[in-house]
Amino acid sequence: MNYHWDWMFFFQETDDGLKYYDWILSGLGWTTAVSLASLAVALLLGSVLGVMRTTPRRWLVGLGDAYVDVFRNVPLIVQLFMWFFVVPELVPEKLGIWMKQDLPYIVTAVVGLGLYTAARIAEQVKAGINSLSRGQRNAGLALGFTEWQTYRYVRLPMAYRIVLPALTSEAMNIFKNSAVTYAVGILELYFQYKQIIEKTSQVLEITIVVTSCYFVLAFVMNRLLAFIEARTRVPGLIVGTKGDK
Amino acid sequence: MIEIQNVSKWYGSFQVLTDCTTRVDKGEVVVVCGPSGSGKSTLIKCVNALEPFQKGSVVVDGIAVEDPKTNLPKLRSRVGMVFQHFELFPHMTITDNLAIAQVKVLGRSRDEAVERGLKLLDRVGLKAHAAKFPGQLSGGQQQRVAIARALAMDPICMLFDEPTSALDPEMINEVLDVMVQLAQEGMTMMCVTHEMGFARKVANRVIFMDRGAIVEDAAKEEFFGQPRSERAQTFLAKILNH
Amino acid sequence: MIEIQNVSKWYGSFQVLTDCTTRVDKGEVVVVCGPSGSGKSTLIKCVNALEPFQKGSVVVDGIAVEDPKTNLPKLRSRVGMVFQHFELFPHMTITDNLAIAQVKVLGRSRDEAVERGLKLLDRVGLKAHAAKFPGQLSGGQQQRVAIARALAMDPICMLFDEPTSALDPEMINEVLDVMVQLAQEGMTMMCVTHEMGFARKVANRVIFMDRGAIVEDAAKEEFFGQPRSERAQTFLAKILNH
Amino acid sequence: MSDFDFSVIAANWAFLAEGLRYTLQVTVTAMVGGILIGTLLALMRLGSITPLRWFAIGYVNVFRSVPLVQVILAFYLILPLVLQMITGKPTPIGAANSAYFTFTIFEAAYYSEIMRSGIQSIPKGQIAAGYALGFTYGQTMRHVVLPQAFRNMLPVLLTQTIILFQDISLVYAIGATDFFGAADKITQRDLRPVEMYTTVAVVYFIICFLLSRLVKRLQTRIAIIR
Amino acid sequence: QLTGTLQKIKDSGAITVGHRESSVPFSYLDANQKPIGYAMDLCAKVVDAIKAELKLPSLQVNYQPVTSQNRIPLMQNGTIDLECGSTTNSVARQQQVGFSVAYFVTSVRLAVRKDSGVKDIGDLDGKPVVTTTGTTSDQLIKMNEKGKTIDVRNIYGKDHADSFLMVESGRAAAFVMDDILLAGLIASSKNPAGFDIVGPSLRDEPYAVMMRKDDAPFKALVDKTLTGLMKSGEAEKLYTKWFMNPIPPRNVNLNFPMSAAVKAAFQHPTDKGVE
Ligand SMILES: Nc1ncnc2c1ncn2[C@@H]1O[C@H](COP(=O)(O)OP(=O)(O)OP(=O)(O)O)[C@@H](O)[C@H]1O
Ligand SMILES: Nc1ncnc2c1ncn2[C@@H]1O[C@H](COP(=O)(O)OP(=O)(O)OP(=O)(O)O)[C@@H](O)[C@H]1O
Ligand SMILES: [Mg+2]
Ligand SMILES: [Mg+2]
Repeated sequence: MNYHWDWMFFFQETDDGLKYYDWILSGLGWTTAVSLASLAVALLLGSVLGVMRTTPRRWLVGLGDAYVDVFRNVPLIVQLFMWFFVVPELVPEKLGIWMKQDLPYIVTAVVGLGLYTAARIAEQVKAGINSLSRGQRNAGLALGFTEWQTYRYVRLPMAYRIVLPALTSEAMNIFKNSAVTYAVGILELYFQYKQIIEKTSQVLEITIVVTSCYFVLAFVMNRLLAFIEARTRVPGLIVGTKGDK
Repeated sequence: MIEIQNVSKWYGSFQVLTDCTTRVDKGEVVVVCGPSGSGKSTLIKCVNALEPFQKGSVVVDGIAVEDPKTNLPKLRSRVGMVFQHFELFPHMTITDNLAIAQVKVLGRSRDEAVERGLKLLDRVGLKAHAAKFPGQLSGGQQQRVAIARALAMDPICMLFDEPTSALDPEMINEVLDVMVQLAQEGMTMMCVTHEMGFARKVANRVIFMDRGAIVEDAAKEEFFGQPRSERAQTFLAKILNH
Repeated sequence: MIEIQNVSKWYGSFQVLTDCTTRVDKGEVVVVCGPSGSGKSTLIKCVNALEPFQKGSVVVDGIAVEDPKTNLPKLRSRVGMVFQHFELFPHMTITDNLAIAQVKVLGRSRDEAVERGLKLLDRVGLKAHAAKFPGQLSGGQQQRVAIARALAMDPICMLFDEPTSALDPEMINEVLDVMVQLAQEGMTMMCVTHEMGFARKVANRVIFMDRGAIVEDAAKEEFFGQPRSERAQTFLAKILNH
Repeated sequence: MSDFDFSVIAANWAFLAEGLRYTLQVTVTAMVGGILIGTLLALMRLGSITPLRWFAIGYVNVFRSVPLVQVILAFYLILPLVLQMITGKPTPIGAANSAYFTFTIFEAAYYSEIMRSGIQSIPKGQIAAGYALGFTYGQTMRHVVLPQAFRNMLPVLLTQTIILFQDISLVYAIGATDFFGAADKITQRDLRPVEMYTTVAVVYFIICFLLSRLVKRLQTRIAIIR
Repeated sequence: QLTGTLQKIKDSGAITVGHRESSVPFSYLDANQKPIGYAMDLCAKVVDAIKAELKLPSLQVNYQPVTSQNRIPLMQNGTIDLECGSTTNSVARQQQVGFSVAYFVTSVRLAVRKDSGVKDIGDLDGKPVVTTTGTTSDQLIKMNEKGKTIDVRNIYGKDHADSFLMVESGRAAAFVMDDILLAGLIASSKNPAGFDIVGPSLRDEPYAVMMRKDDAPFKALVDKTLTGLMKSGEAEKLYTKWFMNPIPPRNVNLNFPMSAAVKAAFQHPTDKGVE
């Protein structure tokens, strides 16, 4: 293969006065910001939905199920496109114009990625709660807890511990999935990747570097959650698998 | 104290309880036995409305549990319950297991709740384990903690659902001893159990259930002397003869 | 038939078996009892090398199981084993549960294997259930199938690891009856169990274990008459007195 | 944008159908191949041979940490080079073929994690029972553990397959024409993005929704057998 | 003695032509998913010349779709031998691959909605301007931002259709891109009369056939063929066919008369790349 290797181009100056490695760093920053913000949205909403789907209320369960069905069954990129291009046309005109002109793009990206991931987290939270014996809820109720208190003090703390390994993969996934938000104009790592390829054509070097960046992000997330897992481990209790190692 | 009147319950078209009627008076100890799947657990859970039922009524201390206006959490907090699988909260220390409901439900201060919890823990002989987690205790110890947890709420009566059937044979007695003591102190108790030794020792009455119905409801002496129904006879023969 | 000599076993630095020595002769029935965690299951699993051990030797029918040259699958196929939780294969019908090892291990034809399996199923009183899956049977029925499955391999001896302790009280006897019959027909048996009624009826010897060591190894009469060690005395008192 | 113009869908339905066929083909291939390789990896990871275990751990962790779209691109570029080294002459394999390979290899990492937890969820007693009957390790896995692990995990495997089905859309990165790629290409040429994406969303939803209902049905059936 | 690509083609008896799938009218798929376009027609002539040169009348021609991201690696690893699309010949790219003489020259300009009131770069101050990620045009915004003192907000579309939609839906005031691509987008839109291409040329970019680097005999053959077509007037006929007439699949007419830059490129063929 007659490929022209050039690792030094990362230190070349670009038109905007920055160096290429600055582009990568800035992309890395946006990727992290979008991912963490989406993760927060997804955890919050996913937990609420997950809890809803385990309550005895039929309509809450139905609502939660419908949400998961819709948001899990359409590819992320299509969902983002819907939020960006289709939704502003469907809402009242004033709101639509505001969404198009004043709403920062990162909000759309975070909402899109967050809502998409929330469906998956809702599945896991539900599975975690359901994997607890029914007796745990009964024990809480028998002590006089309200339904909500059984969630707050008894079921959720255990459910989170149980699904932490699954949440770890989801948190790693969100970094990878954030690559799709370039489609709605976020200048994150994958955007910079494409941009640098276009400008320099040093495809292999940049692919290696960007891949490593994603790898490191996912790895850091993995270690962070492994740390949380270790910190929240209950003495004497063996729960599920011991996470990834 | 507990009045169960004509209670019937269905899962879909499957009837689990058929027209059950009985009562437990203040200070009485009633043992419920019967084959697996006969509805014992379901019946006892109807008492504190952990299971809803479609027909009949259950009155606890003058309050009808099936009444939609009843404050169920409050009612339940006054009825202690002990489960087959202990159901301690695995992520809390023993102390927290004992204290949390006192604080969150009865509104006691944490100090007060811990003090009361530790007193009861001492009573079941486990004071030394207060800082441990449930997973670090044996089954028998966990079940004694579960009893202490229920007692910490100062219940007016106690429900037991096969409290010893998940235990190693050696540990059964340490739990039964606590229950016997409780009975002797005059606690109102309704116990699902197959421990006929326990029934012989402290029960006032024995209820025998089969296929969702109360087949026998007799004084202890009567039941062990000569059960009326054939089904109860064979059942007794089976569980006593080995 | 089974000779266990100075067997010791460690999990890391934790010693689970300490210098265990005993033997089971042809036609003998030996009951193993002792508190939870004392190493009963571990010891019995050493007999067919389901658990490796670091010191000592176990000889079954003249073959040393710890010898690396021993063909373990072959040896195991000649030793029947019954587990606490039945361990039927839930994805196969009862017939397949009975036949598969005969076909895959002993190389019997499927017809032959099914025929032999059904004969034994009949013997444990479950012929009518041949086409069902394990999940459709009660615990007692499953355990009887498990015994039939082991017998179908024409074992030279049988190992039981608490075969009745996961069963509802009502079902214990239906399993014990099968075991008693087996013992009376002269099968060599080593049983971990707390069913002292069974031990009284058919055991030749009783072994009592505590903390990984064999504390008592005595003829039945001797054991029930007056166990030597204090630990065995308190244990017996605990499990008999309720 | 009230004036939706769906004629573009009608005019190009054959192209879209062709893309959908390709998507389904890659999905099925990667599912079957991925589960096979994934099961092998899971066995390696749970086995006692240290080098194989490390290989499996590395394999799974690497592929699970990297965005799929990059893996697709990298494999597409590197695979011909590897083949060239083996065969000694340039061996272009094409985007469409490369996707079969890439997805199988990539999804194997995910399926292997599922199979691993499936295998681990089988009670130890089942394995002991297999050995006690005289089964060898291979026979115990083959007749006792894997059939149960597979059954228990079938819903999860299918759920992963639904994700796989959606992820095939990422082959646009190498220009292969799957369902999404076909839609994208028509959009670029004929410029009806809103109509096109709405249609795509509906089609994906219908297919995935039906699949997930199938998963639910299976789940209840498996619960009954257990 | 043959070398390089010619040798490879002779040995394998086949040539692989890389093409785009939606670069109207250079290289795109028709209703039957066959690659067609102005660049494809030119390349067909090049292939004919190769057949003649190698005396291989039955040379097998394979078509391979490429994207703006993968076209260069695919050229380098031997998947494709010739790329006929809308690839800008730039100095940076010449590090990796070779280019023929230019067969088209595009100018980077602005597409705007007629009702937006934007007539020139100066009107863009403080407004959002869209360009497509991964294409060369966005460099120009940056350069112009620096040069002129106008301050635009850069936004990015995933691809040309997305970017155009941003203008169409009012998210962006203008779309900065190669004028010919803008013309194609406008012609295909629901309301072609609603858009304009405005402003001066921000830069001229030559489109050329891409091939492997440092392969002089092959490049000579390609250049000779293309130059011949330009000199003979055949290239102009092809231009008229694709740029001034209705084209498949929807019979849209781009109506894009030959610019001075293209005329110059035909008169004095050159393979010089832009900076
Ligand atoms: N959620 C449910 N849906 C349908 N049937 C149920 C449900 N819960 C219990 N049942 C059925 O109701 C019957 C009574 O159950 P219950 O648990 O009260 O029996 P039990 O007497 O306590 O038995 P055990 O001794 O096994 O605890 C059983 O046949 C059981 O299968
Ligand atoms: N895999 C293991 N790793 C570490 N310790 C173990 C392991 N398996 C068993 N043990 C320990 O070995 C000891 C003996 O266990 P074993 O299962 O033989 O006891 P047992 O007498 O059969 O008890 P039980 O009546 O509860 O079945 C126990 O203390 C147990 O905790
Ligand atoms: Mg019960
Ligand atoms: Mg044991």
